[in-house]
Amino acid sequence: MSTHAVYVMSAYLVALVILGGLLISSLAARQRVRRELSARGLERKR
Amino acid sequence: MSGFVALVARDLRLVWRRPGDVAVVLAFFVVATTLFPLGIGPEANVLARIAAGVLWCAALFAALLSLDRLFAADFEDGTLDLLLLAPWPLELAALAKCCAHWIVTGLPLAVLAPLLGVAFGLEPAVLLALSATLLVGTPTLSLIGGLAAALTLGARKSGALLALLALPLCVPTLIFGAGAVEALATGGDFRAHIAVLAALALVALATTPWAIAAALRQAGE
Amino acid sequence: MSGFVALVARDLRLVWRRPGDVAVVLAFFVVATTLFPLGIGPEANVLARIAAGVLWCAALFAALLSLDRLFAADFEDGTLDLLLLAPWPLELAALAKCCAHWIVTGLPLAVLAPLLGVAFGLEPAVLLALSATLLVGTPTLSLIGGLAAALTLGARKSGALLALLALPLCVPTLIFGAGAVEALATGGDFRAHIAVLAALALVALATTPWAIAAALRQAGE
Amino acid sequence: MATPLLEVADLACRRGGRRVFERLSFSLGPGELLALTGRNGSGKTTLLRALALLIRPDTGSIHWQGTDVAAEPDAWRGRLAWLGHLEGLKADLSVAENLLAAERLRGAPPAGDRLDSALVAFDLSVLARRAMRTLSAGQRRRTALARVVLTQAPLWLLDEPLNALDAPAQAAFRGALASHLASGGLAIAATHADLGVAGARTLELGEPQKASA
Amino acid sequence: MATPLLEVADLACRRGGRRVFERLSFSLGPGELLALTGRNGSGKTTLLRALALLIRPDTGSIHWQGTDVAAEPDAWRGRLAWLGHLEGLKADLSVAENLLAAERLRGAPPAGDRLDSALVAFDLSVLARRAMRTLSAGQRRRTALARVVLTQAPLWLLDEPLNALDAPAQAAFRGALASHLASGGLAIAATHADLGVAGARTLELGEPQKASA
Amino acid sequence: MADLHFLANPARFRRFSQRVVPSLSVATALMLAVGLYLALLQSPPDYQQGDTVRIMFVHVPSAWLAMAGYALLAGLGASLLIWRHPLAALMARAAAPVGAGFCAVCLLTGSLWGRPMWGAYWVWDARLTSMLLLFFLYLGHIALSRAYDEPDRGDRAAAILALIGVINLPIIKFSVDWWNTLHQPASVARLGGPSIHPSILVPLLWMAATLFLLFVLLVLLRTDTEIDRRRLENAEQQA
Ligand code: HEM
Ligand SMILES: Nc1ncnc2c1ncn2[C@@H]1O[C@H](COP(=O)(O)OP(=O)(O)OP(=O)(O)O)[C@@H](O)[C@H]1O
Ligand SMILES: Nc1ncnc2c1ncn2[C@@H]1O[C@H](COP(=O)(O)OP(=O)(O)OP(=O)(O)O)[C@@H](O)[C@H]1O
Ligand SMILES: [Mg+2]
Ligand SMILES: [Mg+2]
Repeated sequence: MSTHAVYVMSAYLVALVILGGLLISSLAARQRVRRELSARGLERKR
Repeated sequence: MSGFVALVARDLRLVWRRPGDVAVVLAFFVVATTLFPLGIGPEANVLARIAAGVLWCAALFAALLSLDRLFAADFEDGTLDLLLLAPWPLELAALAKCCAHWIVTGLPLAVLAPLLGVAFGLEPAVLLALSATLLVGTPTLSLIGGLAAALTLGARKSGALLALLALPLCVPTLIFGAGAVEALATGGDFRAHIAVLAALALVALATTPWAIAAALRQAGE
Repeated sequence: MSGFVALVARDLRLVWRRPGDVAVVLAFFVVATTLFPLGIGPEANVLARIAAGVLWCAALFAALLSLDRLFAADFEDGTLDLLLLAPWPLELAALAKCCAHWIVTGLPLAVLAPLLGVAFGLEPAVLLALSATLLVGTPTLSLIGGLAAALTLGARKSGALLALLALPLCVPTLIFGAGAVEALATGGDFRAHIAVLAALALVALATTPWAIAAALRQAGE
Repeated sequence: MATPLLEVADLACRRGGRRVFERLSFSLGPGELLALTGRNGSGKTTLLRALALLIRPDTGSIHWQGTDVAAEPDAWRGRLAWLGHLEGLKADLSVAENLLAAERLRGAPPAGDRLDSALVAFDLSVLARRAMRTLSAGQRRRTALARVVLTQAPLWLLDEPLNALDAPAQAAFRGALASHLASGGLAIAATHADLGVAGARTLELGEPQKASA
Repeated sequence: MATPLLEVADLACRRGGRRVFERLSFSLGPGELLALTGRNGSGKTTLLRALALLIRPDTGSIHWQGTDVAAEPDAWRGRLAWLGHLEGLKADLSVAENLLAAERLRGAPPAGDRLDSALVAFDLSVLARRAMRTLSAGQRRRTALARVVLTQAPLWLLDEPLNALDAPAQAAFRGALASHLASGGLAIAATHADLGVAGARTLELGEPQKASA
Repeated sequence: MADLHFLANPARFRRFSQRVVPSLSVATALMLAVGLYLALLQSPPDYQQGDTVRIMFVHVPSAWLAMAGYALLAGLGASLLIWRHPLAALMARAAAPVGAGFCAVCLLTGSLWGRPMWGAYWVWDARLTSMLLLFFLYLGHIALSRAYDEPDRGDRAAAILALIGVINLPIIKFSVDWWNTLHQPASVARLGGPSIHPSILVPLLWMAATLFLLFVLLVLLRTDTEIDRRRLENAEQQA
């Protein structure tokens, strides 16, 4: 890629960080809540 | 209807009991406006250029600052329960509170703004226009701000949260308010701007009382 | 001393319980800053010219908005009585409250301001300078604002009154803060401005805790 | 027992996700007083707020003269007098102004000499023009009680009405309550003390399982 | 009577320009309880606030073990436990956090297992982790009483401590007060009800002219 | 009893989401791989904008999704306030940060595009400004829904805000447009016109579909978590 590759790459990087961050934090939160639920003996219904 | 009048009257009487409160909002407006020349520097052409925008922004802040207690005082001392229990529509009560708020802030702000405009070097015609836009625009601010105040009832740190909720919704009013003054100064279409301001006020009038009432009901739970 | 740490810790814990509160103040700062271009118009040269002043004014408002509950919450639920009855100097308690306030507002504001400066088209060096002035200047705002918050305890509509009391006292900080940025941009003496800012902070540190303590005692009567 | 005016059937409420009471039923006729008792946190305040439609019950119904009160909430509100933990009095207004403003907010015409007699009943005449913020805890509570009397509403909902009252004020309250009941009024009062009204019925709220009456 | 620890001489206070009481003198020794009674507005709250140096009396003096308390206000404050009409509890913190924070604010080390026993004493153990704002009136009051017990201060100043408490909580309070007194503590409590402590002295506040004890 | 009532809709939702999420994740990942190839390698540079045109393939879909997200919030708000649909509150709570995230992506990629195209990261242009205000509306919604101790109250307050906000969105957009045309800086370049070349249109639509799937996936995942979290809170309160 030519002249403005920096901007293109950083744009894609920013999108990756934000959307990937959303995905990872969503998964992490889900894991955490599930673990706490089962720690309380409340297995997920269905 | 008699309840509406009674509520407006009670709020005005409460303000009358402490005339300082209104004075404080107005004084804040004056001080805030004068801060900008201090922060920005004294160049006359820059100041005249930004005057309408700064005055409108300061009016917006002043209106919001005085809004945070609009329902909070009634909420904390239990009067809100009495309003919820009054045998007439809560929407009217919401409107009455906003109405009283406008009388004690919007109206005086509109009167005061031209005096400050002089300090920024505005023309007499522009000063009048400034006053007119504030007169038409501030009811919208009171209504939207009232909604934000009702939504944040019982939430902590409501001062800043209220501003965060209200400011984006007030942007159109700000744009057309400051824009109208600008239009007059630069030969644009002043009338059209004022018409849009009035239309915004009508939209707010038609929607916010219901939303405020809904917010108050759930605050009472 | 342990009481001082305990009080700072308790206040930080109260904030930690609601991390949103800090976010809201910062969001207000961002929203308020963007209002000015909307009111004033989008011309890049005008905006760059007034950027430092606007950002400093917005930081001032954000700090003040978040101050109105600094002592009010403690006052209304009776915790202030407990602080007054604590067997260590009230001056330290006052300092602790202001300290906690600065950690959760002044510090983040200084970090955030350069990002907003970009939207006004400021140069990188100027952005850094802006951050530096805020870092040195905001403690003064927290202290003076704390004094105003203490003085307005028990008064109604304290939001606007607080702003009115605090704003004039904050003017020197504002002038030298915005002035320092300006100086850097126009080749003036940046160092001297920062030195004055630091001196102002020291004066505030040396005087306000006593005044705040006196005001709090007064409010307890 | 008189023909019931108020009928509450199968009421259940939750606060913050916790069930406070359920399957609560009772009815109340003219001239009757229901005293709500029970441990702290048993749901007395919650029940009163549910009756006033200030919180939405989970299940159950409230009928007044046979019609569901939720159908005509404004009419129902017009029949209520409310005294909460918080008094709903403005610190900046005087006692008399507070009472007048409360009356007007209910949409009633200014109270005239009824105001005077309410002030006399609670020994507030000398305080009538004092600002609320300068009153002691009991003086505030007496003002709130005077407001309840002024409403002339058929149903009083009172949350710990005796709080902070001295002995003469408690007697004044008992007198006002007795004459309200004698004239066919109804009252529901949460209390930890004895209300001292002969023939009062009592509803003891307990653990959710136990609550019923 | 035991040797007096607290001596109040010739105290006079005014509120809003009105004289509330004057020429008030009393003394209190270890293990003694002084119940403040009197009509609403007779000055009980005012007296308590004056004793805590929260308001400045017109005339008169307060001595503790023979030294004027105004001379060393911090030391005096360290000897007080305060319970006002307002509880001084943070709605956002839990019961346990509120109690710990209050302890730390007094400069005391964290209470450790004393905290647990205070929670047990007022039946708050199950509520310990609940946020204050979700508690009922009586549950809040019990938390405030637990804070008083935790201070281990020699002098308790209590404004209507029985307000909003149910019968078991009242008993718990009486027990805590009795053991405080038994260990040589002092207490002054404004109240309209009987505190139910044998051998309590009573100071009845009345019209300004009458006040003395 | 009440637990069953509460779980009635969430349980059905959960059965649905459990069936959909695995295949959805796979589909999203595959489409993303293809989309990135199309966007970054296969498509030719634009004759005018050079390689920077590639920013468009994330920028424009995020803008669409950010706007659609707020409409979704308003719809969920209405169904919470009118029908008291218990799932609506949880889904709104889940969707708001996702919408705000896409809004942030649009703003930031736009800024990074603006620097080479306009010479500035930010100009006070109508489209930019109204997008910024949309971001603020999202922030207000998120802050409000979390500002209460009782999550139910936050949900309902935020629902009211979303409804008023969606009325205001067109007003904001329209006013900002008008405002800007008064002082439009001439330098603002704009691709557009009726005919976008297929070599650009195909990757654009492909990425739009991909990001749409990602949006749905995120909302489903987070709603699932919110259901569990609410159950956890209930359990804690009951204890
Ligand atoms: C922070 C800066 C920017 C923001 C917030 C922004 C926002 C938006 C929004 C909201 C849309 C969707 C409009 C619609 O489909 O209705 C959009 C589309 C678009 N933007 Fe941006 N934009 C920014 C910067 C840029 C820059 C610098 C360029 C290129 C020079 C650009 C080019 C485009 C193009 C080509 C479209 C699609 C046009 C169309 O399909 O109508 N944007 N942008
Ligand atoms: N806002 C709230 N959020 C969550 N739970 C609450 C809330 N208010 C009350 N509760 C809980 O609901 C239960 C009933 O409270 P309520 O105030 O009705 O009790 P009460 O019978 O009036 O008690 P008291 O005698 O102490 O006034 C209590 O366990 C309380 O902790
Ligand atoms: N802030 C104030 N300003 C002016 N007067 C006040 C103020 N607070 C109390 N008073 C008056 O001082 C007198 C004593 O009030 P205080 O609160 O001490 O009474 P109290 O004995 O505690 O009564 P209660 O039993 O009702 O609590 C009352 O007549 C009251 O009206
Ligand atoms: Mg109660
Ligand atoms: Mg008292």
